[in-house]
Amino acid sequence: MQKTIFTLKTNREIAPDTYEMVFSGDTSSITAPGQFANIELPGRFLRRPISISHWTEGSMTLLVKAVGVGTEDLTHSDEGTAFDVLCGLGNGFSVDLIADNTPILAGGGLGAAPLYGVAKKMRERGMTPAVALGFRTKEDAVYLDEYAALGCKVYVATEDGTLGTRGFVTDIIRAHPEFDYVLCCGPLPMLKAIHSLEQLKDGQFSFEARMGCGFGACMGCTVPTKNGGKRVCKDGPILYKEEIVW
Amino acid sequence: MQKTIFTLKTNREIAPDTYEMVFSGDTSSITAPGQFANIELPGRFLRRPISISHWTEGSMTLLVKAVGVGTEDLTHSDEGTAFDVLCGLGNGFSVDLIADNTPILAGGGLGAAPLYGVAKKMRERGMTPAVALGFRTKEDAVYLDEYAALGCKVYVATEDGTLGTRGFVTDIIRAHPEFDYVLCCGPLPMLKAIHSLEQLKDGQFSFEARMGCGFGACMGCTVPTKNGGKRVCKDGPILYKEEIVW
Amino acid sequence: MVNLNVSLAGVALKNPIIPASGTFGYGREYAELYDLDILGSFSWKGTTAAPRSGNPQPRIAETYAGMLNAVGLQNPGIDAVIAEEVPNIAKIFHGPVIANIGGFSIEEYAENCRKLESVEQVKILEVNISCPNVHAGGKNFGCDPKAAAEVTRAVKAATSKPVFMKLTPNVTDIAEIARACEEAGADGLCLINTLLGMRIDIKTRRPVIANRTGGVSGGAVFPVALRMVWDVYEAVKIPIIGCGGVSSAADAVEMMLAGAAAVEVGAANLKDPYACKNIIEQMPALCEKLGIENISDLTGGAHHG
Amino acid sequence: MVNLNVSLAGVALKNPIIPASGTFGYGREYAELYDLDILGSFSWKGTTAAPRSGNPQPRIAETYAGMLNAVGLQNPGIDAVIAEEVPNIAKIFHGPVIANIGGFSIEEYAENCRKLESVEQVKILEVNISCPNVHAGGKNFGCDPKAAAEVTRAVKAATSKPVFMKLTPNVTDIAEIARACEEAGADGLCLINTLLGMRIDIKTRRPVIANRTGGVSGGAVFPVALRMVWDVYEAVKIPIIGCGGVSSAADAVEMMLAGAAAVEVGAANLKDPYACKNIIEQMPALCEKLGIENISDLTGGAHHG
Repeated sequence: MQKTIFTLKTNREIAPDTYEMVFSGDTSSITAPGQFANIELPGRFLRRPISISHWTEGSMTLLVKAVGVGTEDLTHSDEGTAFDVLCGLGNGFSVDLIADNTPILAGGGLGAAPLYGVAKKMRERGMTPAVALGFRTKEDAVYLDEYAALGCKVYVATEDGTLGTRGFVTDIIRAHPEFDYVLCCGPLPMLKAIHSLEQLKDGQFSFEARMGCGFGACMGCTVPTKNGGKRVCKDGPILYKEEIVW
Repeated sequence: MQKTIFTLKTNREIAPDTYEMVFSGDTSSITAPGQFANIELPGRFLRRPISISHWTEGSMTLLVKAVGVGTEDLTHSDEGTAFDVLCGLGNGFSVDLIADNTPILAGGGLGAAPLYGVAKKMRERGMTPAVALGFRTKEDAVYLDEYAALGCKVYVATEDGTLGTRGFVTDIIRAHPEFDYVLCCGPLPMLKAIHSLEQLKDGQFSFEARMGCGFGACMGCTVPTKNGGKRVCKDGPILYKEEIVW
Repeated sequence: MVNLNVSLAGVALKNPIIPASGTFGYGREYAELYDLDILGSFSWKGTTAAPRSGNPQPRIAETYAGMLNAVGLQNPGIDAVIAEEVPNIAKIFHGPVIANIGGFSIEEYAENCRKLESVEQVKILEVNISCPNVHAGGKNFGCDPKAAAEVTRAVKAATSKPVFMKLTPNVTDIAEIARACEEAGADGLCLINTLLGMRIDIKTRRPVIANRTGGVSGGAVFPVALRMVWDVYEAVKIPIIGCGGVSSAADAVEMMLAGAAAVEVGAANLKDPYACKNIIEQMPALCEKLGIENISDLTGGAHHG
Repeated sequence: MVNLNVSLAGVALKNPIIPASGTFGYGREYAELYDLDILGSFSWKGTTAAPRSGNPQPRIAETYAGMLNAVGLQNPGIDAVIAEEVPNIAKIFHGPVIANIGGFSIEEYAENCRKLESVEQVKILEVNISCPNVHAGGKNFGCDPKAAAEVTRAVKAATSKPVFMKLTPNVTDIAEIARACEEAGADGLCLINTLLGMRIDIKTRRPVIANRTGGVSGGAVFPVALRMVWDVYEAVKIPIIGCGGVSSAADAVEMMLAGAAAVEVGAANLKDPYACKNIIEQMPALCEKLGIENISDLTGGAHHG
């Protein structure tokens, strides 16, 4: 973890109320995809934890949806605005652990963001990521072109069938029994549904929680697991299939 | 009173920790010199009441000394910053009332600011204002050139004698028995000392107080007078010699 | 089309937004800024039997997300208010007025309310029991269930108007005080009054406020007020006016969901004189977004379900 | 050269800044960020006899200038703390440690303290009495002077270490509780614990926090904490650790002027993990500006003169 200043370079609305925000700053604290940044906002007491989509040495890209007062402030910020950020928080996804498996990256809504960082890491290792992305409807879809440009095999599902197959990412995974490992991020019901798929030997699940600090001090985000209480911010946000309790 | 947005045009340090801040905005609510603006600052609950020095149709000039967290924020603001301002507050000085007298404008420290607005009004009416300005020391002196350029007769006193006569504005006034009326603004001890001068038939005294609202609603700034409690923000900030109780 | 009407002990309000006592004077200053008839009601400045000049200066200090005040119940006295303010209120506001009443003895409370009996515009009496009882060593009426009940009974005997007791939050168990007032006949409750607080000037090393302590108000107290409104809603059947740190339409909705039938807006008026106007104007859109047809349905909504 | 040394019931601290219990765990997370030996002390996470998994999610909500938390005393239990955390603390912090102790019965408080008797680094026991008494219908020990005194006596009988009772602010008269603890033999007091509050989600119409209520901390509570420290300083002779919303060196000085011998910094650590480090680094310059040679001279400075 590092406390540092990030400056908003570009802010682009890529779907309704959904913004791709690119920040410049020191990203040396980021060690794995799926980690998050905890961003201080003027006039708000709590920082806002946002999953990191991808990063370079000097820049960090976040996908942010305006769902509350904090994320509204953030997404409506002007380019050039400086933010106090706790960066490189959480354990992140492990690409090493998928080596001997046939993995699929499964994202729901903005769950597509951190998985893009995973896909990039996999490509660097010569793997061809298979990606299942689920959205409510076509206009909510994000990063399809980015995944394609990366050379991923992309499957899309929408609840209303306006894009790809009608249904959920679980339908896609079920349709491809060869996938025996998952790295996923999305709403709790989706994670739960994926967790129940018998074809999956193991997998990495990214969780969300209301956080007090974001670095493991306050126990505000602790969730029960088979290995005892775990802090989503510090022991997570990635939990492993066998330890998760619902 | 009017609630409006003012934008900081220029911000110039004219003495240690003392800034001349020029704002652009709608000044139509300002009806008299000695009125004040109540400025909202990001992250501070209470607005900061600042005496208006002078104004034109589209711009307002304030002299602000950084004495607390709020005034520090304000004086360190960048040009171009927009502020939510309650403008044209308070009764202000009355130039009409000095007609039949031989008045002197007496300012201590930043008390020089609102009196400059008075001097401008007097010049517009063809009068030649006599101005007594007191400062702790030479480097604290402000607006001497501005008063001179306006064609005022300026007397200066400093406590340490580094500029003008050594002493206080009261010494200047005593040295000129012809002055029988005062318009003054400055620290409480100075106002009190001036109030006790027997040569003064009458006068207008500008008061300060910690304010809750600035527009007469909360009674936070009420002070006792011979005519009952008066709200410095609404019935003042100008009180008249005969009504003042110390 | 959202219906903003609410009712307080039989008194109909066109909307639940009420400027809180002590932040709105007797309406004069705000009437210069906007048409007060948009308000559900307004609660006038705490009024006592005798005129009071209030506390020495300074009376105000800033806090994080709030302010301290120790005005000391400055007011012209009930007779002057009836003679000079009431006729003016008739000109600037035509809805139901809430008369906030202070007192330093049970007799004073009763007498002040008796004098308002014939004042038509006053539809609700809001009895501030966060005052020291001069006959009980200055012990605060609002901190003792027995004293709170005594004031309630005395006031109810002196008036035919609905009586709302305004409770102090500076107690161990506000629900106990609330129950005591209800059992003594109160028609409703208003909470919370300010939290007791202070600030010290680190340069002079003296309390900032001449009275040393003052009342904390503003957003800082909102979660405490919300919790107390919830607890009191669970404890009594009479209507509650929720008060404490409400600064937005969303805050007002949250306060109603906790159990408030109407909402008083206090310190927010001092920071922005148009606060109540803005909240009232933003309320219909917020209600539509939340799927609310009748705002009165919100009251206590977080308790059921 | 400013002397920052203070003393708490005979325990020497190199400076008065102490991370508050519940915001600093057992030091591990912060030890990764800075050298903990700059701290005057630190108060470890509230520890109970049995391990506790704490409350369900969510446990956190935001408020104006503060936050709500309902962690529910999650901790590994006193035996695990002594076995696993104490040896690690020995590696990361070499000053006096304050052990914050929770309990649900008088016996549990005493037993927890007894187990710490032989733990060298623990120089002060901070007894959190804002816990429900399972033998008294869950009534909070800290809300009743008799119960507070009973806990104090039991703990004092079980340990030779200085005992500081941590008081809840959710009472009518905190000075009364403080006096009861002093008379029962407390060596010092720590106040305030969090203010009881809540938030409601206006979309789901349910309390944001699963536990419904939580404790409010952060700048919002600072003026309330300051007032209570003042009142308690007037009521007792034993030293006070001031706690509640302190976010800057100036806040810490203000808290000491109100009567605090040392100052705990809580929620500020969660917003900025370097908060205590920054306050400690800024303190000498602030003291020089204020003409303070020995910071301990500040304690109660606003009461005299």
